[in-house]
Amino acid sequence: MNVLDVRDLSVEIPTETGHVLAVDGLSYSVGESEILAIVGESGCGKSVGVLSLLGLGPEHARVTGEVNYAGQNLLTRKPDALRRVRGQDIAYIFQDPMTALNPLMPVGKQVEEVLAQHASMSRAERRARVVELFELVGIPAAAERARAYPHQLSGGMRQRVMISMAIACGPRVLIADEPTTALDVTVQAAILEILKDLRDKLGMAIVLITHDMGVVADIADRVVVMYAGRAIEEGGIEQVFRRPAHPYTRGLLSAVPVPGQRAARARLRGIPGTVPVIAESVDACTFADRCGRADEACRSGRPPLAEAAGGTRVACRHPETKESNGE
Amino acid sequence: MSEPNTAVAGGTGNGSADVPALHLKNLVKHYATRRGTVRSVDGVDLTIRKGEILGLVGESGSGKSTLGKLAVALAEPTSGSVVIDGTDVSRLSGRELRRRRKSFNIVFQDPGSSLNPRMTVGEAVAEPLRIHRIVERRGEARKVAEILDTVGLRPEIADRYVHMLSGGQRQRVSLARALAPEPTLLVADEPTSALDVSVQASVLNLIADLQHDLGFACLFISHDLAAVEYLADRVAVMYLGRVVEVADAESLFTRPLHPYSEILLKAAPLPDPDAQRTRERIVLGGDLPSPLNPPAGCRFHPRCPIAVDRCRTEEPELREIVRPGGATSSFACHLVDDQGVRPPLIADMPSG
Amino acid sequence: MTVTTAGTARPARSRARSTGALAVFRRALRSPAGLAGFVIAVVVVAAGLLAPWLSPMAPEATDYANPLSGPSGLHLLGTDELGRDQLSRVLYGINASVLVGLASVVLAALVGVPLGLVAGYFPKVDRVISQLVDVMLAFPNLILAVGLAAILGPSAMNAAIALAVGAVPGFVRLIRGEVLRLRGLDFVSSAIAAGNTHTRILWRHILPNATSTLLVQISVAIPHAILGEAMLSFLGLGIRPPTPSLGIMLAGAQQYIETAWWLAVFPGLAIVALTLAFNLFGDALRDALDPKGRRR
Amino acid sequence: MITAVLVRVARAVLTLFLAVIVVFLGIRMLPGDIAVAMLGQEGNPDNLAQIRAAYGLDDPIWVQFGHYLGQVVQGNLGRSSSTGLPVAEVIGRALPVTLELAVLAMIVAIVIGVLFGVAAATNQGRPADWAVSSTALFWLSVPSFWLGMMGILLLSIVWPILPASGFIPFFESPADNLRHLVMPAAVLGTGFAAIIMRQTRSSMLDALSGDYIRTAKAKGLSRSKVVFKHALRNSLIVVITVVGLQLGALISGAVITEQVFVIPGIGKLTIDAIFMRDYPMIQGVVIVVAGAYILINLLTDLLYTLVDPRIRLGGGAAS
Repeated sequence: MNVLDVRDLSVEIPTETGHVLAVDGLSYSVGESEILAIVGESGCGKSVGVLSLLGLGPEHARVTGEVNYAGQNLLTRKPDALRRVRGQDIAYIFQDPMTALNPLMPVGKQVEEVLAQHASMSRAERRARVVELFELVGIPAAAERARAYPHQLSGGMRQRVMISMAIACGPRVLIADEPTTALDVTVQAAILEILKDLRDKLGMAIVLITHDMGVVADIADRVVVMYAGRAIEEGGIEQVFRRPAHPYTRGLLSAVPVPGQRAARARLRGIPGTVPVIAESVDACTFADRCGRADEACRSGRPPLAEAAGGTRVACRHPETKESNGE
Repeated sequence: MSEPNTAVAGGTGNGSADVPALHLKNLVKHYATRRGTVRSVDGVDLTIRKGEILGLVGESGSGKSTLGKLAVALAEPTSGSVVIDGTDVSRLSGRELRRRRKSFNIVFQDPGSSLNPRMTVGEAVAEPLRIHRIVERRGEARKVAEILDTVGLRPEIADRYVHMLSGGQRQRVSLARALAPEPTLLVADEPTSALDVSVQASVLNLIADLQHDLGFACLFISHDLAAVEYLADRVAVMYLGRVVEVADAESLFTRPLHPYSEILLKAAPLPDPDAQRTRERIVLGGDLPSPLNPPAGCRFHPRCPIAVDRCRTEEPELREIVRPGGATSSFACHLVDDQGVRPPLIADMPSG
Repeated sequence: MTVTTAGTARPARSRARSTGALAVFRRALRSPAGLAGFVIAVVVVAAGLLAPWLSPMAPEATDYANPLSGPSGLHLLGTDELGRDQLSRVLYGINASVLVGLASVVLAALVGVPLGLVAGYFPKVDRVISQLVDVMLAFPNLILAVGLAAILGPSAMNAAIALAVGAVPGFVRLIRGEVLRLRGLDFVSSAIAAGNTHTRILWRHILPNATSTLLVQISVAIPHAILGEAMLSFLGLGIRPPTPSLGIMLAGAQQYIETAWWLAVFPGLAIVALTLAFNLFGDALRDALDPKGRRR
Repeated sequence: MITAVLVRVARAVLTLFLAVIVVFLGIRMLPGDIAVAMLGQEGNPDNLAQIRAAYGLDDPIWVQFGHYLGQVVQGNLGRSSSTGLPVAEVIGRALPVTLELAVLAMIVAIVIGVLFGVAAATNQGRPADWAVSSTALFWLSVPSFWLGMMGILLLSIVWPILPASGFIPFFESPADNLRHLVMPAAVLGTGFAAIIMRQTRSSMLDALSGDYIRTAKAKGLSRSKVVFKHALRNSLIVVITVVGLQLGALISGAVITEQVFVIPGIGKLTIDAIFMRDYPMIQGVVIVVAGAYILINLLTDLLYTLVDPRIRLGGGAAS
């Protein structure tokens, strides 16, 4: 059963140099205990997309579409109602745990704040709960750490604090926006383990935003690949990694050197050109200018998401059909 | 400190093929801060042979970037020496150092800040040519166009300012500028980590091609193990200011000797779900200790799953062994024997 | 390990704005407030500079028939106790204010910028310069100017010098901070690695990148200096009578405030127009340099 | 932490010491003979010699300085050359007047400045922001002495509800004291309110765009909690620094405000001393003002350390 169902989400951001269509008709859904990864390069709209779900996107942004949660469209709800959803039903963790925590408030207090907002608990109960939460996410000496300020903790500990804050009220959906990008690999591994562990224990759905295919392979059940504001491929990770159908997905995968394949010394294949900035929804494939197989059809109509041979859904008129390893 | 015997002892000699491109001898860099002394680089011996790419990996706070700056005399070592082509450049100053800078250079991580925003691409590339009087003014424009061509940029770009370029283009300009005086040593400090994945590949390819064509030696600093594996001939692993392992890339990536090397390798997620989910996992407990106050004994012991008492008290020296197949490896670990055998790491430690 | 991502919604394009002084200037002119400020400043400054041609009478000419007369067709802004034409005196006063203001800012920049450059670049010299700046800052700006003007004696030139001395620490601090910031950027390291000399790094790599910040500081310092000049003259420590000065006119107006309001109102409005115009434009410059207004 | 405070205090003392030197030398660099300046051109040679002997003007300059410094340390600032009264005593009488004016003005400035700054920042881009910001910019461009004159014109002459000038000590008549200080304090205070407002607005905007604000919103906190508990507290750190720096400027502002409203404070004392060529008095006033300013800056710095845990606690993980 889908916990969160996003339909045709578009986000338009006004800027000095005209507006930018950051997200263009994005649809996806995530089920209970499922980890959905949204992957893409910088500027593809993946972060803006999830922030806009609960009105946390850029100010003055125009958000259209439907965000269905618990039988209601969140985009049409009033700010007050939305606030009750935030932190309680749908919680976020962000990329940089240094800046995402208030530097002037002890971390324990910052976690207590969520509890004070959404749960009726006494102060003592809240404090006890914070220690419990800290222990759950693997923060040693929890009671003592709760009194620390963010700058006194390491990056990994700070991100654990963020996670404990997010799960404090037992949300049904956790949105993790590049949660490990600012961290070292060894710490990243630990944080990803914690997320998987929490998913298993608490059964929440996780929407994970990342640019790292390795992270996707590690933790996700399904993946949506975004390019220039659109979903261009979607599917279970087995399918997407084994038989990516969109040339861009393929490009992303072959652009990363694969560890252990050194002997082959296969040349990396980057994708020529750069990600375009989209001002308005165009009736064409936005990847056409960087794509080797683009033709007139690609430039004259927006390709719909359709079933591909490999079991993924792809927005491409000329999808790849071979297994990716066979190249 | 024992020296790898592959290095020419003492680093004397001049211009002969045996002189390493870069030889760091017991290099130390301490920074005084308000909170105390940061022991950023704390006794490093490292050699890069001519025409080889040495990958330097380590996490933030390991001192790898400081090492890169020391290697091109952008920072002055607290002690120890930086020998480039037989000359200790760390003690040179003024005119002589500036003259020598022709033969070593550096490219940085952030393409947004590594080029002067008030200079055009052409000026940026021409500057080192002028300083080292490589071409006459008349031939300058042609030379610049030529250099831009080698990094895959069109000559028209010479009139543009940096803010008009994409990240990938900027990094190409940085490479063009750094390689313009044809140095024998290039330090590349995380040159791809600020770039988008699809652009990273082309920059990695470019570095590989340029190195192949121009034959400079390269210290390639990165936290991206896959990139290092792709490019490097040999790899050094740094932890808290010390080099803990140096080996040829093949050996290091297939059979790392130091526990930290192995943990680092296994922590990097593979972009392949089957492999990633079935592989043995080791999650490190604890955090990187502060370089203000590194642990006694082996610096890795508080996080090492197989540490013994000796590790807590006695700091391991870098030892060198010859591995089956003839390759040599250096490592700083008490638990590895002379055959390169060490107890296996315990898998699946509880997280946290 | 910073990887640029779409974490913030700023599109790549806006991050790539040029911060060159000329580009910043042009952007500032594109905002309505900036344009208005610029136009008013140009008009008022021009009116001041063209005072000898624009003013209906000589500023010292006395019309004994009409002392302390209100605004009229003959004297648009009225006359003072000696029957001198206020409009002419205001125009000349603007002239003096602008000249003293500009002179003091130019002087302050000429001294402050090199000191700031050196202090930011050479940590050892910095200790000395920063301590000196601290001592100068120990005297509140205007007290310093008042004291200096008292020591030097009242004159337009001395007022400019006194105001300049007070403005020097601002320039030193600002440029020093900017140099420190720029020094931390990789392109300066890259310039060193290329084999540049210190002089060339300061001159070719650091200074050009500090020009827009300098421009903003100058635009802030000018209205400051104009207000400062008016105050010194008001206290009798600036421009010496009978040279017309807005400050002196206001000081004289105090005596007649109950009977001749125009003497107090018009010179004041002239000062306000002048400073407001520069402030408007300065704000627009600052916004153009840093849209979020993060810098002070 | 304690060493940091001590270093800061030592620096302040050094600065004050250097400031005293500067003032001392500055006065002696005056063109002409001080003794002549004191007595005026009519002084006969005997009197001049007397004065020189009395002020030790014939001694080498370092001896004079050593002597003067010794006196200053004991709180003796010499005697006024125009009235013969001890400088310290005269300043002691004028100081409370200026302090009262400054404190009242500062209260006006902080209340108006912070309030409107927050209002403008939280309404960024809306008409309220525009109105507040434009008013502040306009107010910055108005010379305070002219504002004072306009105040007198409107509130004492056209519509006489407040006295135009003068000062009544607080303990003589609190009500009269306030009536006399309302206008000067408002004139002085609103000028600084404009500065504080602009600073509050920009640091609030900065704080509001911080990642931790997004976190606070994502937690589901109410808007007022986000603004006051998270953004305001962080932006106040910057505001405190500005207020501290502005206190010095406030002293300057008081000089001219006192002149306009004829208030017998430090400012009026300074100007009068300058015109009377009363060098011991000028010297004394400038040293007291500089000392006060250095003290204020020191206190601001220490306050800053107290408010910001990043400075207070230091240590922790390197990041």
